[in-house]
Amino acid sequence: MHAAGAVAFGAARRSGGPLNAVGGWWFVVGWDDMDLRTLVQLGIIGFTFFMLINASAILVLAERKIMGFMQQRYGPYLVGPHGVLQPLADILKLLFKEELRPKDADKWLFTLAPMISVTAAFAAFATVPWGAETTFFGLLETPVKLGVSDINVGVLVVFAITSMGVYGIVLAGWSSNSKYSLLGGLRSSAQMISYELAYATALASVVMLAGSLSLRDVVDAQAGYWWGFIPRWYLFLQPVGFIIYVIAGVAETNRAPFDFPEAEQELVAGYNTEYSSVRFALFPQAEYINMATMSAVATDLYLGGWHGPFLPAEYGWIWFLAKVGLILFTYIWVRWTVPRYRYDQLMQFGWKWLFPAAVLNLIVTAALVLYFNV
Amino acid sequence: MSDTILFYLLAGVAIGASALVIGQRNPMYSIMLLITSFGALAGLYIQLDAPFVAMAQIIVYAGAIMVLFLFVVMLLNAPQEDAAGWDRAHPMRRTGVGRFGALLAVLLVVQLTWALGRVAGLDAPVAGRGDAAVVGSVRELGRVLFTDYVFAFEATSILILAAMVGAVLLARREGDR
Amino acid sequence: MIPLGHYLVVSAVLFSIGVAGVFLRRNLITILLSIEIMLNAVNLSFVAFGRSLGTVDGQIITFFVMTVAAAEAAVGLAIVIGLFRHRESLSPDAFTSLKW
Amino acid sequence: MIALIPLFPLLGFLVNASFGRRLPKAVSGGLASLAMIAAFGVSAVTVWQLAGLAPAQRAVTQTLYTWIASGEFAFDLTFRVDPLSAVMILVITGIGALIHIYSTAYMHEEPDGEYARYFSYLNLFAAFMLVLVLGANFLVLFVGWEGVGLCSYLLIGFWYQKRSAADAGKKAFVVNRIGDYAFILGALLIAVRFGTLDFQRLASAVAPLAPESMFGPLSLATLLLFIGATGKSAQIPLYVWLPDAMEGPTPVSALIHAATMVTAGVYMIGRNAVLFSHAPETMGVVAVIGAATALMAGTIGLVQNDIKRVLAYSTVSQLGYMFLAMGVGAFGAGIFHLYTHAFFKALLFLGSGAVIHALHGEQDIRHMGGLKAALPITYWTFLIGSLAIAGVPGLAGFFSKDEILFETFAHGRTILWVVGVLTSLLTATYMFRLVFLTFHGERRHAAAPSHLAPSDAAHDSHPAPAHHDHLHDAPAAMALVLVVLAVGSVAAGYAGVPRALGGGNALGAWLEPSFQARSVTTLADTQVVTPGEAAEELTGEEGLELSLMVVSSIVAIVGIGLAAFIWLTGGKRAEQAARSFPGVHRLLLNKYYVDEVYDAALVQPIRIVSEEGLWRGVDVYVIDGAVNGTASIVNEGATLMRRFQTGSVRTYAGSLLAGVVLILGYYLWRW
Repeated sequence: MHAAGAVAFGAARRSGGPLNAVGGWWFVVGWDDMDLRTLVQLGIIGFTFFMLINASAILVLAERKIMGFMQQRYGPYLVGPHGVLQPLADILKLLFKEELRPKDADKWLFTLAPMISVTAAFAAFATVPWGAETTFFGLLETPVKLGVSDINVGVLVVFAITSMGVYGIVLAGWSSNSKYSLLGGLRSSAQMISYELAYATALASVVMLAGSLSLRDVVDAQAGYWWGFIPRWYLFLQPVGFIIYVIAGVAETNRAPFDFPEAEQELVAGYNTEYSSVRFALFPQAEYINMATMSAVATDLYLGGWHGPFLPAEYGWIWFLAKVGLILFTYIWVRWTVPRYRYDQLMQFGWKWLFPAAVLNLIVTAALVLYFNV
Repeated sequence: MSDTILFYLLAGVAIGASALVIGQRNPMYSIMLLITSFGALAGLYIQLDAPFVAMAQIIVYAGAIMVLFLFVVMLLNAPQEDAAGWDRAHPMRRTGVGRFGALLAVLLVVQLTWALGRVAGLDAPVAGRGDAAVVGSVRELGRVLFTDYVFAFEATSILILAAMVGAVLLARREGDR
Repeated sequence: MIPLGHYLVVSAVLFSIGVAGVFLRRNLITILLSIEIMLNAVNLSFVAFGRSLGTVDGQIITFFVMTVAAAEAAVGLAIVIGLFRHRESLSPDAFTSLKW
Repeated sequence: MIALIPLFPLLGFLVNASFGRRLPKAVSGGLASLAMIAAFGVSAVTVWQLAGLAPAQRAVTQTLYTWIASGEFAFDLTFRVDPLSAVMILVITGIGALIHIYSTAYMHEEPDGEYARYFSYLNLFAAFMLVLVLGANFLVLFVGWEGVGLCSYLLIGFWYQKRSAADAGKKAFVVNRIGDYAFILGALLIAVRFGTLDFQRLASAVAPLAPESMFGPLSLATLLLFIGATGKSAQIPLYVWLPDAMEGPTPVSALIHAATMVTAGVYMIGRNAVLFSHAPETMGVVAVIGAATALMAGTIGLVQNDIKRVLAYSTVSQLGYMFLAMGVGAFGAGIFHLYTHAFFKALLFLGSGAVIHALHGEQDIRHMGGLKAALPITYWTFLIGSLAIAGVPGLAGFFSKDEILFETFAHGRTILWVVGVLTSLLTATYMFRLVFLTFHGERRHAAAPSHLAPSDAAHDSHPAPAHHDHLHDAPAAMALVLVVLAVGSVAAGYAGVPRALGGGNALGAWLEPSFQARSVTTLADTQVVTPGEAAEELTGEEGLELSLMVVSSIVAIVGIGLAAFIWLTGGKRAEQAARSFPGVHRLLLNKYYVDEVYDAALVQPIRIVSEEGLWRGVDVYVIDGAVNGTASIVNEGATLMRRFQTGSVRTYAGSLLAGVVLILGYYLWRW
């Protein structure tokens, strides 16, 4: 009943938000291990949630800073030292805005849409492990896994929930009953469906190599080194797969150069044209969380997760964060470097190049696994 | 215990959502409700130690097929049920076949439940036989799928291909080539 | 534990709901949705039976049903689009030219 | 590993069949030949590994997958290499490869598309033949069996624009069908009787039984199988297709006659040696039929004028020899002859092909002669082939043929032995008639291009080249093949030098395990006469063997001398011989009127019955009447039902559902 547990955890995570695991453990010393485990588990969940919430804020800042840097300017500078508190200011501003809703908009779906996308974004992280098993320096008898949950079809769960994210955007586009939004919604649905294929195929080849659908197993399959110095990351076995994954990831998160649902120059702001205030805020938050999830999954699948030199397993999560940060930086970098495609080009690329390449990669991987069982 | 509660919860959601799907005039809502019902079904699958099927359910049905429906609804942009004047005049109005069909459906469910009630051995716990770890394992699934059912698998792939070609051909406007 | 019969009853109810939907709704898209409901009801009973037999065959048949459902949805929706283009209506009663 | 052997030609076929017409000749032809050579390499390796094993367990089996499984009655798609099939695959791939190479030159005037088509068929042919000999049970064998039939049809009718070629193809196909029908029946009978179609299991199931004293089910099954064999390898009564098979390109004839196809029947009997040796009745029939065919074909061959037809009839009679050997239980000898025959018959056909090639499609030996000087390579190789087939001591044919005769005599079938000797006399004679008329004497052929030649001589005139102005010997590829085969037909015999000449009869010993049931350790308790035991018994009688050899060598020499006496001295004596026995000559010239008899006895009645009775009677009145009646009834009914059809889908669905509910309710009520 692992998976059912995942559902329960999914519920529990939303409740156990504010509880902070790192600060949380010393006043519970003396409890028997079971309750302690539960508490620690809840703590981990809460911490993950907390980090995800922060991720969006941090990423907004990072994005604006890096953009500024790349465009020979400072970026936000006024709020706080070097504008560090800028995201806070943004959030406050958005909170105080009035909530507008077009008269002909579909009441329910208009409200539902942002919730769906942000919920999906959070839930997608449910099965992404971000650290090795640890006993918190001997606090627990039996080690606990760092990560919300670990179920035997974790990869699929991530994929499934990500594919749910589409609805947020599509519904937003449809319900706000405006041409730009509708076009944005249509585009995003088409785009996401197209790129999910390549995405899933890339995932499949890694799964094939690891021989398990559980992300934790995949990560642990990448422990150790070849010839003592090359880490056994699937990046080196699956370079093509990695590239495909990253590209498809960019498309999945609707970021430049694939940001068609919200192509400012073409459709004012795409599916979220009609949105304002908190409802509006949820969309970018969902987008940034999705980025984080994408990067985390990429790290787990291709970059060996928390495995890395110099650090004991206890501190593996540092490696994890570092790798995720690297990928995120690449995302931002790409966004401010590469111009947007044309829509037909996007479809051409997705169907005629990316997907065939992914399938080919899959076949080759299958052959390798079959004959050389690498 | 928690299993039982979860089961009734999920079953209730599934049935209720499905009922609303057909009680709904706006296809957009119907689709969303159907997705909900699929989610509940996925939960039931997980309870039946079939996590892979559950995920496939969400990915394929909710993630792909329903998006397709959504896409079509948005494309045609004809949300409400339309009843053109001439088709009001049509002999086959909903009052006729519709109610009759609904009645039949009720009859059907009564019959089915009655039959199920009379079959012995249905009150045995569903997870009685077989090892959950085996039944739920993707490995086992793949093994069976690609050994015993490989022919059906290939046939299905051909079916999909045919469907794809057919869909493209049908949806293409006369004008464009 | 939940008995097998419960799942079957759920499946039966779902199926009938789908059937009723085919007759009550007058919108081709909703009718297709009802068909999907029926298919899912069948899937549920397949998986339940498979579990109670302790084999994975039920799940595998479910995959095939899903595939068929996907194909059916694709073709069906394509037809719906074609019909809608043909005459601006989605009501099944609008298309009675099978008569000839 | 084993599966690779037929796979290579199959790949060649696929490639050539799919994009052959876009490939240049060099590529498509080269590809096909390469595929065959690769197959030969693989089979050589396989055989080598096989030889490494102890004689007892020399059988490598590879099961690809279970084909049919119903209850405990399961057939696998299984390949098995044992000594017998080892010899066969070597012959098929080896000779086949040579013929492919030869064809690259021979068919060179064909347009690219045709060229590729030709080679694809050739490859497919080889592939099916390999499946046939590698198959470990009747089903797999039957796949190859039918496939070979198909390919022979395709290749004989290769120049389908030509009526005669197309007809010949059809004839081959139909005649084979008759045989195949009997074959299926036999196989089914065996399956029903023994519950298995696997040769080894079958053998071990049969071996304990006592040989059937009178005509029993085993005899019936074997007899049916033998009828199938007569169809495939052209024995009385189903040999008629083979001579017409000459319509195909010459290399094809070589392939059909030497390496593949016709040897299938012999192989099949050898494969079921245990089965057959338990059915003495059938064995008798086989032997008699074989001998009769040998003699008859020999006599016909004596008077034919088409160079390829003569060779065709010689093939028929040589096959007769093989069946004779099989019939007397000398399976090893039969296979041995098959193997040697493959060499020199391929050689002869390819040689004749070279002649025809040189003469721009001339096939009538009355228009040849004096080619010795013009085509030295062809001449000498052809001569070697003829010597070999005539059974001149020291060449391949000698050993195998003598072993057969010796076994026949040793098994006390004296009459058959006489027939055999007579046939070998005939063989020598007509072969050398061919040689003399073709290569010696003065040139009788007009240097005119082929389209002036008689119609039946226009066969190979498709590649009709205008640019050949003077006679030229075979081009390099062909010449090479001829020489190789010539060497082969000299050396091949030494694989089975009989004990009498101090040889160990290596081939016989090698093949021995294939002819007995494996699981059964000793066959002592049964009276089965396997060649192994035969050899044991007969080691004392080497004197007899030697004397028989002397006899047959003398016979061969006499035959050659006779031929020289009649035809080397300008055809006078031949003509007066023909004049002195006009009836006989006409009879032979018309091949005993067999085709006519068949036509009158079978084809015409069938045609009449089907036209007058079935078509004009049954079809028109009964069937058409029924059909029209049904149609009209349906029509009436439809006009009635029409009003029920509203065209509204949901009405239909509703009625359907109503039906479901009603039926369900009915059963619930009954239950």
